[in-house]
Amino acid sequence: MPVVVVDVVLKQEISDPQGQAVLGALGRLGHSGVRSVRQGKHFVLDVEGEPDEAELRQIAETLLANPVIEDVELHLPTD
Amino acid sequence: MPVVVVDVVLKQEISDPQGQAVLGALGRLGHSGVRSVRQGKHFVLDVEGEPDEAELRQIAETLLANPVIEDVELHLPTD
Amino acid sequence: MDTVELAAKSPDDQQPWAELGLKDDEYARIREILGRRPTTAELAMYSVMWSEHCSYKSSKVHLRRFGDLPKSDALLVGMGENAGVVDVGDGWAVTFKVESHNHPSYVEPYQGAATGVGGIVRDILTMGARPVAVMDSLRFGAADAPDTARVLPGVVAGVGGYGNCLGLPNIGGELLFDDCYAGNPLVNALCVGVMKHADVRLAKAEGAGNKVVLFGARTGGDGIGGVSVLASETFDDSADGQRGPAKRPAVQVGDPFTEKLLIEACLEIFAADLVTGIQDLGGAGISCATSELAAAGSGGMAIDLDAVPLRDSTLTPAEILMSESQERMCAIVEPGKVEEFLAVCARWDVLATVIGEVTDGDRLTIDWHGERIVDVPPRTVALEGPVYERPMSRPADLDALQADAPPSSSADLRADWLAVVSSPDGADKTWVTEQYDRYVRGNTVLAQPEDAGVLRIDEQSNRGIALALDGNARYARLDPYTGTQLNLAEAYRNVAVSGARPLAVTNCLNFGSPEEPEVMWQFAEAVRGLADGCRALGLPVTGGNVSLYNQTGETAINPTPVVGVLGVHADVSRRVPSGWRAEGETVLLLGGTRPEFGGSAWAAVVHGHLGGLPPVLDLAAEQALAGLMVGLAAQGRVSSAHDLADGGLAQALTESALRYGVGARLRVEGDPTAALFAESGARAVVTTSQPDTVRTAAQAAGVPVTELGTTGGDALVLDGLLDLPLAELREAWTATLPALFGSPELAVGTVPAGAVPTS
Amino acid sequence: MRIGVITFPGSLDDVDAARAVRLAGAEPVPLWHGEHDLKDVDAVVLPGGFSYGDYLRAGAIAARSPLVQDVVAAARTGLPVLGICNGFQVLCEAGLLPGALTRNSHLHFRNRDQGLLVERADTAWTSSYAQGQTIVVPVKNGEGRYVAADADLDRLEGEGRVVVRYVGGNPNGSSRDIAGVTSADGRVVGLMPHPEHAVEELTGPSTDGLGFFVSVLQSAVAA
Ligand SMILES: Nc1ncnc2c1ncn2[C@@H]1O[C@H](COP(=O)(O)OP(=O)(O)O)[C@@H](O)[C@H]1O
Ligand SMILES: [Mg+2]
Repeated sequence: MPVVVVDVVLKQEISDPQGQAVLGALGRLGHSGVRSVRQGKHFVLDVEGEPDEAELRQIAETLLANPVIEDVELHLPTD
Repeated sequence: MPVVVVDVVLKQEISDPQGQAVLGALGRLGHSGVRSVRQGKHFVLDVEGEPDEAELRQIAETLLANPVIEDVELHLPTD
Repeated sequence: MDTVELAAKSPDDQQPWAELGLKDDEYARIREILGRRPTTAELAMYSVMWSEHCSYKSSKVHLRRFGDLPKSDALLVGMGENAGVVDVGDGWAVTFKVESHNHPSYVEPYQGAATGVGGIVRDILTMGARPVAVMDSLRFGAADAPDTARVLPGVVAGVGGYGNCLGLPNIGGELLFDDCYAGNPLVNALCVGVMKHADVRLAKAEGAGNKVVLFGARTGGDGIGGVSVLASETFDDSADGQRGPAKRPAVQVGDPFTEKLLIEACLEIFAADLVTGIQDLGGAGISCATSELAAAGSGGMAIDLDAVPLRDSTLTPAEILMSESQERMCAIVEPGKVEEFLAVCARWDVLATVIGEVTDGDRLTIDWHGERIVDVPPRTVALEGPVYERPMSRPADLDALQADAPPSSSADLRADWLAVVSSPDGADKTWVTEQYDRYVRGNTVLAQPEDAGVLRIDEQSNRGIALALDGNARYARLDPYTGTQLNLAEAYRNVAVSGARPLAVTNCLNFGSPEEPEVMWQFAEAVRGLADGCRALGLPVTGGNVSLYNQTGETAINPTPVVGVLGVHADVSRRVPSGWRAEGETVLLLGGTRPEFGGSAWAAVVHGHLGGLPPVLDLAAEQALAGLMVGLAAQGRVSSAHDLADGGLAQALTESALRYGVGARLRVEGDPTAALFAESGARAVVTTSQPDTVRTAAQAAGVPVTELGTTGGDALVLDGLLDLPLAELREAWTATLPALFGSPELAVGTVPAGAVPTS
Repeated sequence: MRIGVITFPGSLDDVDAARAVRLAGAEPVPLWHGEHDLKDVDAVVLPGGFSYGDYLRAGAIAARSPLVQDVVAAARTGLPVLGICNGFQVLCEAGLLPGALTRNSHLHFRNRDQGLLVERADTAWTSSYAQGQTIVVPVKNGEGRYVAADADLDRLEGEGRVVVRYVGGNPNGSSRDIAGVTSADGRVVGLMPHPEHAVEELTGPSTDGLGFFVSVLQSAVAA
């Protein structure tokens, strides 16, 4: 079954305390090479038949993400 | 700066209530083509210099995920 | 596929009974019961149901002491059901129980703790009650140990995440630290539920032809073997020297949202009288629910395993039987009511499926793809498991430990005071408790940091209940018999100082390996102590839980008997809080103080010392104090009351003063170290504007009274001894836990994917 | 007066909201998320809780339920609507109120008794307070941090649409200490703190929360 991945991250201008906490933890553990971290959500959708890009984009942009604060990346299966 | 992406998802055999809830909502909204949804975490790391795969994998598997229930996918920059 | 037919024909097939945790004689007994070798599915069932966790094989002979206690009029349903039920008056009944989820919380702190809460809530729901509150009693290794920073934030987030999402206020608990819990944190969760007398339900399958309905979440691969592996076996050191779970990491994942729907659906089902029996699915899943329901009834049961809705279609029948997927229940429903039952479930979006029926035989049979894979007498699975009289011996080091009396004099009272109240055990617990919703449902009258949680159960009459959980393991280490009674006494006192009349007891006994004779002795002594204490106080034990194998290698945890006491308030508006609000009130100490430092917080914090004997137990004095407190509360004679326990008077005064920022000018008599830090029982500090009335009542009750001074000002002043500005005291008391655990960095990874600790 | 209280799967404080409505002197009317039936109520409360487990995002799934569509339509013609905590999240997700609520900055669920400054005492839900009054009500959330783009925040402030602001400490890192906002017409109000938990001396830190429910009664009488 085709697998569609949707990644959702907070917009740049919205502060991301989860990402900052990860960054802080990395620093404390001595991983100083990491300069910034953003934390978002990752959805893996199994779709039936040929994925309908328009429909999936609508799902991603209106349901899986809140456009007021989040950006979305849609990854359709590449074959 | 190189960007490394880490996706953390629950192992297949572990139940994913979030994914179930999203699937239910999609069904109610008439998107019946989606057969299953798994929801995970998505981390975007900016690293300085050449990413050290071993170090990043260790970070992913010990800090960002609990390998008892979660799987990790590490995406190094491909250039 | 292994079937009954096949098993009869191939008696000599090798079976992995040892790997499943069965001993050779246990396996032999199964063969004897069945008159043949068990099928794979039967072997799975027996192995989980005969595990320590489900069968209580090491503890049963001792727990009988609780059953031998005199009958209590308050007890509507006693031990042996999912939870005991107590009559609290006006036709109201209350059910409560505490249960452990220790090992899973070490492996996956968030989900371990979350599913611990979910499990005990289902036990309460099963009795026909609406769950109305939770409590949690937690133990971790040293507060500054790195692994504690890994485990504690996840456990707290898990307790909160699940309970908050269910809409159950968290009204109290405990948080204590000790090196002995480094590889064995304890997560004990309590749930309390309320119903009318007529609504009590039992876990019993009656009436041939009645349907067996499985409802709630789908069955998946989580927690398979959890009962026999996670909950009962100790963790071995693996080859690389890393400690970790020795067997398959069978962790369950909780879905509190589904459980919330399950609760609402069940309550509608109860209200419409749609079930004749009901059982939750916890440890051992379908194996446990079907065999227990059938064993408690008079007939048999036939199950079609193909009907079980699965999340994972690759599960084998044995795995389906053992799965510990959460948020599932099993009900016995008359055929004519099935349709309505399913309709209620549908309205709440709860999946419900008929999986079998009650039969008039005396066998539990289970079919898979048209073949019989289980055919057993259910009692042999659920009730007639092995029972061991394990060898016991008094710990070899106990005499030396008891002879090693602690120091008894403080070199610097002020420094010691600050050290005790700022130690992780003594410090303000707000950082933890504010992660719990204490307001939801609008009936919380008192919650943390009060001595007892108090709930209103009837909005018209103001009838209510009080609950406290206590488990001092230092006392129990020094003397498990007396220490357990001291824990009972403390929980009893906590309930009484709130103004409630103590009514019933639950307990969770957390110990090391029962295969160690010294641990077994500690366990037996603890049970004997609790039984004797309950007899003396006239309280029934309504139920509880045993958690064994809490040990790392050879080293067991300190014996940790956590005791819960339930009390009743005729009118919760008369409840007595622990904080001082008003200036100019008289501060009285009720009860007598002896120079007792064995197992005290002061000895541990200031001297790193554990030794000597715990405080003397005086249950008559406890009863006198409790009677006095209940009377004073009912008549509105005291404006605050706080029980004295760990940390003695210093700790109690600190908490009462800082609650609302009201100080006091006080003086103590006698040896100041004993006055401030001794942990003699049967004591409480009260404030009142009617000191003469209180004094007279205390004299009548035979309770010693000492006037300590008067509330007011912004410092705690002990004449001639010390002067502690409240600001300084507050800083010392509140800074500890946030400094240890408050950094957002420690929250990273505490909440796994799929869980939401939010809203 | 009849005030509807919506129950979603996972609503928790619906019993509390109904009690508060009753104590304020109105009749609470239970409303079910899945039905297109507002039962002719005079106002609606969306209570706290974890609708649909708050999976995906707090309030996101509930905002797409049949009844919320009706609430949105009715609000556009002036029906007073109050969203408390999860209800506030639902109203933001449904587009009735601006902004969004995200994970608390300290990453923990936090329950405490919270000071609030009433900045607007002329909405349907706050008219019984005095402007500038400080009240104490419980706050309890894990995703209560109010966020919006800076320009949007400036605009909201400029239009005076901040109804209540945290005082004496910000419990969740909310932008500009915002605890609650209103629609332009003052009929729809959302806030993270829980006024329904501060309606009785016995069970709340104060009775300051009752004013929200009394206000809507008064505004209905006046209307
Ligand atoms: N320490 C104890 N004191 C009293 N009763 C106990 C104790 N431990 C277990 N029990 C009782 O034994 C029965 C079986 O316990 P358990 O298997 O934990 O129940 P469940 O599976 O419903 O949680 C219950 O009635 C429980 O209350
Ligand atoms: Mg049970």
